[in-house]
Amino acid sequence: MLIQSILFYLFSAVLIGAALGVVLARNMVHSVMFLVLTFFQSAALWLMAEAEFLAIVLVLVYVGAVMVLFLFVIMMLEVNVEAVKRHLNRYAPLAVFIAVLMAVELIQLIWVKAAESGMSFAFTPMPEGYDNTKALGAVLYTEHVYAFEIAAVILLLAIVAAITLTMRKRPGLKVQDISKQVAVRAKDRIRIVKMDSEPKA
Amino acid sequence: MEIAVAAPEMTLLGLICVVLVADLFVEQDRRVITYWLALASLAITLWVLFATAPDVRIETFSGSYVSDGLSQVLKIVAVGIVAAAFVYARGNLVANDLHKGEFYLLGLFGLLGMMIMISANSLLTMYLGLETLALAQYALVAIDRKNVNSTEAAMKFFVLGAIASGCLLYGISWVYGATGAVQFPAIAEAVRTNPAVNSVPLWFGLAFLVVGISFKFGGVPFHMWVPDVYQGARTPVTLYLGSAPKLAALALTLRILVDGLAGLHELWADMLLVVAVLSLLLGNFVAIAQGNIKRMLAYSTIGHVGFILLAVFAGTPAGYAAALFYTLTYAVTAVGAFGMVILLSRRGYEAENLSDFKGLNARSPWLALMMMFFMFSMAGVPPFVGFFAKLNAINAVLGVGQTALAVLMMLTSVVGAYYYLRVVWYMYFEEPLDRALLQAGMDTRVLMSVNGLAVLMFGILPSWLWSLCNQVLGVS
Amino acid sequence: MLTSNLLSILVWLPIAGGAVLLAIGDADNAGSARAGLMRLVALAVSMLVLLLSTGLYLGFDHGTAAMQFVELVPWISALSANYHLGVDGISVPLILLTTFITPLVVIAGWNTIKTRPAQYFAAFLVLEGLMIGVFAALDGLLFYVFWEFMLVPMFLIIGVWGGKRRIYATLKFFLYTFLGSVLMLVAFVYLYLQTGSFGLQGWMDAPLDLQAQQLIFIAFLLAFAVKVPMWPVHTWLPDAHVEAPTGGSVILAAIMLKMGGYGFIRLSLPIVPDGSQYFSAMMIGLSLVAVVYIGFVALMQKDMKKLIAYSSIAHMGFVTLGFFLAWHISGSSGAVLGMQGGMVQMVSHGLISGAMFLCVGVLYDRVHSRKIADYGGVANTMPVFAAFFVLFAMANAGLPGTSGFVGEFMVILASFKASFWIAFVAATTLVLGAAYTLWMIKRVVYGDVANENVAALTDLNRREYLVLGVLALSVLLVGLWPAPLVDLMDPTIEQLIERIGLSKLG
Amino acid sequence: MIGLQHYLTLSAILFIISIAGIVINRRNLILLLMCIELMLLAVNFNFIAFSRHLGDTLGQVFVFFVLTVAAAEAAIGLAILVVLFRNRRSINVQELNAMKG
Amino acid sequence: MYGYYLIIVLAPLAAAIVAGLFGKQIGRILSHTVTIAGVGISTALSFLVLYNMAWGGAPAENISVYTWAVTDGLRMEIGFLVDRLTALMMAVVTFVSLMVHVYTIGYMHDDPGYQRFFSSISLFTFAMLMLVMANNFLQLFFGWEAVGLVSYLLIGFWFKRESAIFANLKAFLVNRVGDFGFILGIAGIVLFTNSLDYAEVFGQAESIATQTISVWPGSEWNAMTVICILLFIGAMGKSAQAPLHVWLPDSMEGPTPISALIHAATMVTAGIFMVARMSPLYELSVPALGTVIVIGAITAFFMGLLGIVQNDIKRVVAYSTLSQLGYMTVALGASAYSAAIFHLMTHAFFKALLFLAAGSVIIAMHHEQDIRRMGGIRKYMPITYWTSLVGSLALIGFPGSAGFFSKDLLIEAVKDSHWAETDALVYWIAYLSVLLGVFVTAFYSFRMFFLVFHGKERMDADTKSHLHESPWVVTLPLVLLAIPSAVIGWIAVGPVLFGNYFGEAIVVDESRDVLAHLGESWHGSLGLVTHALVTPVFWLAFTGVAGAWYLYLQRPDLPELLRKRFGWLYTLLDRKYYFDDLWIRGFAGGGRRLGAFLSEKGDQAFIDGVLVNGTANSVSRLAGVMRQLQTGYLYTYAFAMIIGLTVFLGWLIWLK
Repeated sequence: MLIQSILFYLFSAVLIGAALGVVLARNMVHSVMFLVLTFFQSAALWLMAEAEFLAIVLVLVYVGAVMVLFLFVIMMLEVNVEAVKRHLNRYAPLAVFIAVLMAVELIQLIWVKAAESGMSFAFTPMPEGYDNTKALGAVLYTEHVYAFEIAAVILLLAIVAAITLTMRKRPGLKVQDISKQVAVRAKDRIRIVKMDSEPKA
Repeated sequence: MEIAVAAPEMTLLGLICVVLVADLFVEQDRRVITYWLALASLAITLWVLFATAPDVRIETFSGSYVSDGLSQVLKIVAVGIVAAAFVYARGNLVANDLHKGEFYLLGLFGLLGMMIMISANSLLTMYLGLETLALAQYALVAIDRKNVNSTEAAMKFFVLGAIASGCLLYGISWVYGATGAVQFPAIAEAVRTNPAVNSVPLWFGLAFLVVGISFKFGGVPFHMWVPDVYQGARTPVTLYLGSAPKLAALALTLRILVDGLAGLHELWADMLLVVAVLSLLLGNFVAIAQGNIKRMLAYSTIGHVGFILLAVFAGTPAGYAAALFYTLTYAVTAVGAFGMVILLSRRGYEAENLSDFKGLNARSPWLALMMMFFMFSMAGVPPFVGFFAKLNAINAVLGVGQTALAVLMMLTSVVGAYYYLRVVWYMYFEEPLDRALLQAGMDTRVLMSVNGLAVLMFGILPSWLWSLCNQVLGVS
Repeated sequence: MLTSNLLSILVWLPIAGGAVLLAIGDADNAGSARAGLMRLVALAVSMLVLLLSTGLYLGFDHGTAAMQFVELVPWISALSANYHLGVDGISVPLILLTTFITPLVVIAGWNTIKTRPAQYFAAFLVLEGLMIGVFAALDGLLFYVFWEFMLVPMFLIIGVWGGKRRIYATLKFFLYTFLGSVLMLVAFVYLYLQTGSFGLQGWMDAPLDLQAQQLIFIAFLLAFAVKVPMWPVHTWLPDAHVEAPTGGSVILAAIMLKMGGYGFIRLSLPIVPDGSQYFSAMMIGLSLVAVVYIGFVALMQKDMKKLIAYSSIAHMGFVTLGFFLAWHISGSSGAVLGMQGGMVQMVSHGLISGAMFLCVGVLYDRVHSRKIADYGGVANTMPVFAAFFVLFAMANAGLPGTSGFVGEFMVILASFKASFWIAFVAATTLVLGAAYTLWMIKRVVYGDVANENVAALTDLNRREYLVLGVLALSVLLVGLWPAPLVDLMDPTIEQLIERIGLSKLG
Repeated sequence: MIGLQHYLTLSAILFIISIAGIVINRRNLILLLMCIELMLLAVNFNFIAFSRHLGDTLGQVFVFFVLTVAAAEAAIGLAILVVLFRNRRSINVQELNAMKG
Repeated sequence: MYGYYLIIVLAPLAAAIVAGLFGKQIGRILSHTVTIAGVGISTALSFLVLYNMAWGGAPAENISVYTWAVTDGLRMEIGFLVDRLTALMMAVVTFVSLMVHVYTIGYMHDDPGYQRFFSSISLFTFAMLMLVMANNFLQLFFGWEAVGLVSYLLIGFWFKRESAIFANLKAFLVNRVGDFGFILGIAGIVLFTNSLDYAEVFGQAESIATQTISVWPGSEWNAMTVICILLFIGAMGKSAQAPLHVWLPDSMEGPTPISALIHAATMVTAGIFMVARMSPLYELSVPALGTVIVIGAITAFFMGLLGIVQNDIKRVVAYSTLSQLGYMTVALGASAYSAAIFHLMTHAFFKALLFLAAGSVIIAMHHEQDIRRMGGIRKYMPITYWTSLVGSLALIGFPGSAGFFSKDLLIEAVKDSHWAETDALVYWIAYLSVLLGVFVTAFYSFRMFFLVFHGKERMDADTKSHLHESPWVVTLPLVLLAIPSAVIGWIAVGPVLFGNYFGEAIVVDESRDVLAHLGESWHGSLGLVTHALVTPVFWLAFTGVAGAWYLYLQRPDLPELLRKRFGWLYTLLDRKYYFDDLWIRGFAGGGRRLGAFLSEKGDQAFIDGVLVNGTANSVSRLAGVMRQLQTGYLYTYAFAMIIGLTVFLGWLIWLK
């Protein structure tokens, strides 16, 4: 138990630090790296919460795909990756104040109000032989098949949308259109104009 | 499990795939085929909707899908409005070299998302439907890739939309945590049976949900995206954004707040009140200062949202029916008004400024008359349908004894009347800036006439629609 | 068939005629044959309506206060709102006034409207139907629909065919009146929630506590006071009148202002009698302010239409004065007299102000100026016109023998019954009314020919002669023999007085 | 004993950091997208915690779908970003104000 | 007789309509023929009615013609009350009107508005007949205003003249001030009797007198006093009593025939007639009678004084009219209604005569009206001269003339009328005023007479060469009017004043019946004439004539000296006691300034500027401020959402 606590706090500390790093890092690549770190810490914490499947998915999907995509875009856009001096706007102090206020509200909710409302906070112990992946799999295609199908639609939509937005034919690109070349006929290329041999007087 | 109940969605999805594939093989100069295919898909979906209309409320897919009168009405109108939007949009898209199959595809995807939302019976399906709609919208806004304003608008829309859905999700997580359920009936059951559930954690969840709902509707202070997106998007897209999604937003509101959290009425009513009053004031006031008609209509939308939210605020079946009536008729009116903005545009020229309406009466008296109908309807002048929408909303608000609120609603609508009148003024009292003929096809003209006359006819004889709204929301 | 649906025909026939004009006539050119046809259609429709409305008068039973020609068809069942029309003694004269004035306006606009004549005439026909609708509606919602929609054609009439500052004027007109009436809608809905229906009769019978009555009265007051208009919500009127085309001014002054008075007598008084009583002293005060204050303001106007507009406000002050005297008369009689006076004043003012605006229109068509200073000595070049103008001016000043006298006389008699000082202030109109009207006449009609514009004037053409002649005859007829008019209204007004005498509080 | 409250607190802190990141950042659009990812991560924490607390899988199913949607969202967001960059040659938040008022 | 009455009233109306609407078509001759025929018929029938009443002993008739309107138990009717008072008035009105009609043929011969003029005077006759024949207050008011209307139209007949259209507006407005009181008086009557009918009202007069009106809180006035004074304000306007007299001299801008008809003989006496008609009411209020007599006395004396400094021939006559109207009013105040009416009648004849004669002179002088440029016309215009002399003598009350009988007895009556012990002083002042007025009247009358007809011929040569007597259509009416001016007194004084001619028509309280008192010592007309030589009246008149003769014929240089010597007095008189300034600069100017203030500051600046446009401007300004919130920056937008969220959360956690 103690070890769990120690690990939790450790991972949490790194997690929060990394999250702050995402926000505060001046170099964008650093930010992405901090985000990757965040995801790793999260995965670890999820493992501790016995959500093994999701923890793995998080690492695979996010670190493996999404964050790579981010890096890819950053590189592709050739954005100036050098550190920028000040990147905070003038609302920053007020924003921090509001954020702190909200933090106070949430903390008060979690530690005071929720307790007052009689909520229990213990994790339900999992039954013996509980397999997180199996449990999920059991409901995903039965109870939640509708949602699953919608998720599929969303992915399809994302593909269509992404292609719509980004696929382009470069104007300078020189390509041959074979069928056009084949289909060409003589009268498309030359025009025979009848003329008088000399202008009429 | 009765899968057949979801036939409309499934049909539409199948047809989307057909259109998607067909579009690949359509050459650019034959793109009109995609247009007709899209319209045909809508027609078939509509037919399926009518054919499978259930008599009673049916839940299926393990309770994540619901079909009832409300869903039928909203879906039918949504399909019709999307169809109208396509018809209005085509000419403009062709003229601006934007006539891509993706426009229709994304539009259909969005419609699917709306239908999913409308029939959602759990927070999960609601969220997924909302994302379907939202993602389609983001892409639509950015569809004119070379347009600086469009892409800027899409970016703003995306970021804010993501924040909003983040908030919604955060709220959902709290609701889930507090009640242990995500399906609306189950949530309602939990609130009803276990008093301990009705406490601060659930309330917090509710607050986040209200933020999400308000964002979707465009209620102040979660409205900031509305003007920029309406203005930045191409007019056909604005037309799409400004009409049908409001129906989905209403479904979102009614399903979550009424089906799920009716027990917390007092709380969400107060929050909606704040949002609605701010919307009424800000929307109507700031609209006055606008010179861009799309932006003006955006702010006017915010004002109308105030009315809708106040009808919901009343918390009575009559109030919900009023909100439904308002939303339906507003969508019909808005689609006409934006359609008219499209009609004024030409190749290479986007009619965006109010002054583009100058002298419309001299150029096309009939279309000017139709636009006048839309404007007076939005201003709430009888006998146009917008008046009855406002009447019902006030009726609902007064029905719960909120006289001062009703007075405020009416006063802000007077302020609102000013900018609608300004359009009429430009159309009728000013000389045209150019006398070029309007490049509108017969299909758009006919549709515009039907649209305008519908706004008039539903105003003169609102009984049928009003009774229908009452019926589907169970007002005796 | 005809009699049972007469009111519907009167309401919808002109609207249908207007729609037809809108649909078939987009001829922009006033000189075209098509435009000529449009005019004929408009005239035919308005004359037909006039003809049919005589059936309303002939078929009306003068002896009873009951609603007649009643039509009742369910309209919006979910709101218990009905298409409920009917007339009694106070609506019939106003409907007749409407059907009488509209053909005159059509004739008056015959050649003077150059741009989009079809739309112009269509607007007036639609307006006519709506105004009749207001006077005939017995259902609150129906009343409101007619009431509010009326603004639309008038908004366009002023805005499209008006003068230089027409846009300012028409927006002011629309927003002012819109602001006034939206609160009335709130009151209507409140009454609906109290009684479960929109029927006016039900509202009259509904018990209401004093606070509710006061609030409803205020809501009604805003709507009607703006329309009348009463001081201090009158400032839209001069602007609207000045900028409106002649026909618009005529309809506005002759009929639309009557909506306010009609609203008071049809809604405020019977529905919230105790509220009306509570505010009656204030109403009398405001009416007297209208008479005196506006009288002085009218004196100094430099624009003829503005002057007549102000004089309208002052005259309408008598209407509201007559209506609200009832609670301040202790004796057995007088209340009916005051209310009769107010009603007669409405009808009479409809004729006179319409005629006055037409007169100014005649001048405006020739010189294109409404400024008093641009005229002088018109009588030299337009003797016939001058005779008409002086006649109407005298009627405006309340000369006995003209209709303008009847209402003022009755109201002054009744107000003396209430208090010497009310009568005293009201009677100042004898001096003020004559002063501002005749001073204008002096500067415009009399004197030597002031400039070459005046020298070039031609006298009335036959069309103008006809219009002014018909109005002159009616002004004299009502002035010399008001009995038919008074008898028509008497049972209704007596019943109304009886009704408002019964408190709803007990 | 590590329980629900700890996870919720952690989630709340993440949520707030992400929100603050969005509000205070004025330079970089990509950072905004990353903050959104962070925000969804916070939400997922909540779901997992509640799922554990309630002992059912619903919350985890939710997380599954959120992850899916988030990926799609990220794709579209980045696509828009790319399009925007092509138009303006900049991803500066502060320059994104062509429309206002 | 009902049919006769209708014809009497309607014949002039019909003629007026024909001449007015179709004057252009039917031409001049037919126009005047029609109108003269109309008025002629009226005249003949009026005399028939008078004959029937006075000699035939026909009873008074009270007939309703039609019901104007009935509501709230109040019958408003049009009807005729024809009794001896009415009959007398009808005869006078129609006769003078007929004379004026005939005269007009000559006077207006060259005027382009010929038909219009005939139409107007016929219309006037109709209106005046309606007034005198009324059997109720409504019709009285109708006639009252209708004559005012025609007066307005005719004063402004030459509407190109700025002075004429100024005068007619002034006349109408000043009259309206009077009507203001009049209509309130009528309203007062309706308040107490709920009737407008004379008979009913008189029947309830006693009960009115017992009630009070609260004029302002705490002061209860006798209802009858209030009503009578209000009615009398109307009479003051119409009959040009100070201070509402200012319109009458200006009304001389109208053509002379109407000055004779309207502003001398008939319309201006309507007020006198009205008070006489209302004698049953006035008799019940001593304070009202006191007011009447004071106003009358002021008018009689002070307006006469003004005649002395006038140089316009018509204005002199006009001031004399004012003064004479004052006499009549004084008689009314002394309850000598019969005397007032009798003087009204004789005055109608001789004043119409004087005006028409003046008109005759004006024609001859080519519309020159300044008496300083006349003189010695006697030899050119004998008929005019002699008829003028008759008129002037009648005016000053030369024994035996019509004016003598009426005026002498009037003065006697006033002298005897100090019945109300408390207010005796008032009556003595009144008596003194009318007595001194006799001197003044004689002086200015003959000043004018001498300046016009005698003395040096001061006109220019051109005018002189054209001087000749007027045509017969002008002189015939002069002669016909001169006859009654000379003789009517002999015949009528006995029956009218002492023979209870009016019978029921005029009611006088016995305690104040001065005429009955005078009647006790009445010994016939001849007796009165012979007695005249020993009364101060005669000697005062004689002194006046002699003074005029001395100053204007013997020593024409003296008036100028006197004017310089008494400059302040001359200025006072020349400025007409500054009454015109009070009305024009004070009330009219004040009204205009007030109107301008209310219009600019009240309506435009405050209501429109601050309230209406102010609201509109604040709305748009607010809109401008609120749109600043939409900065265009993403972080602002997000921030707004977050703030909204935080507020909700805070509300839930701390306030719920």
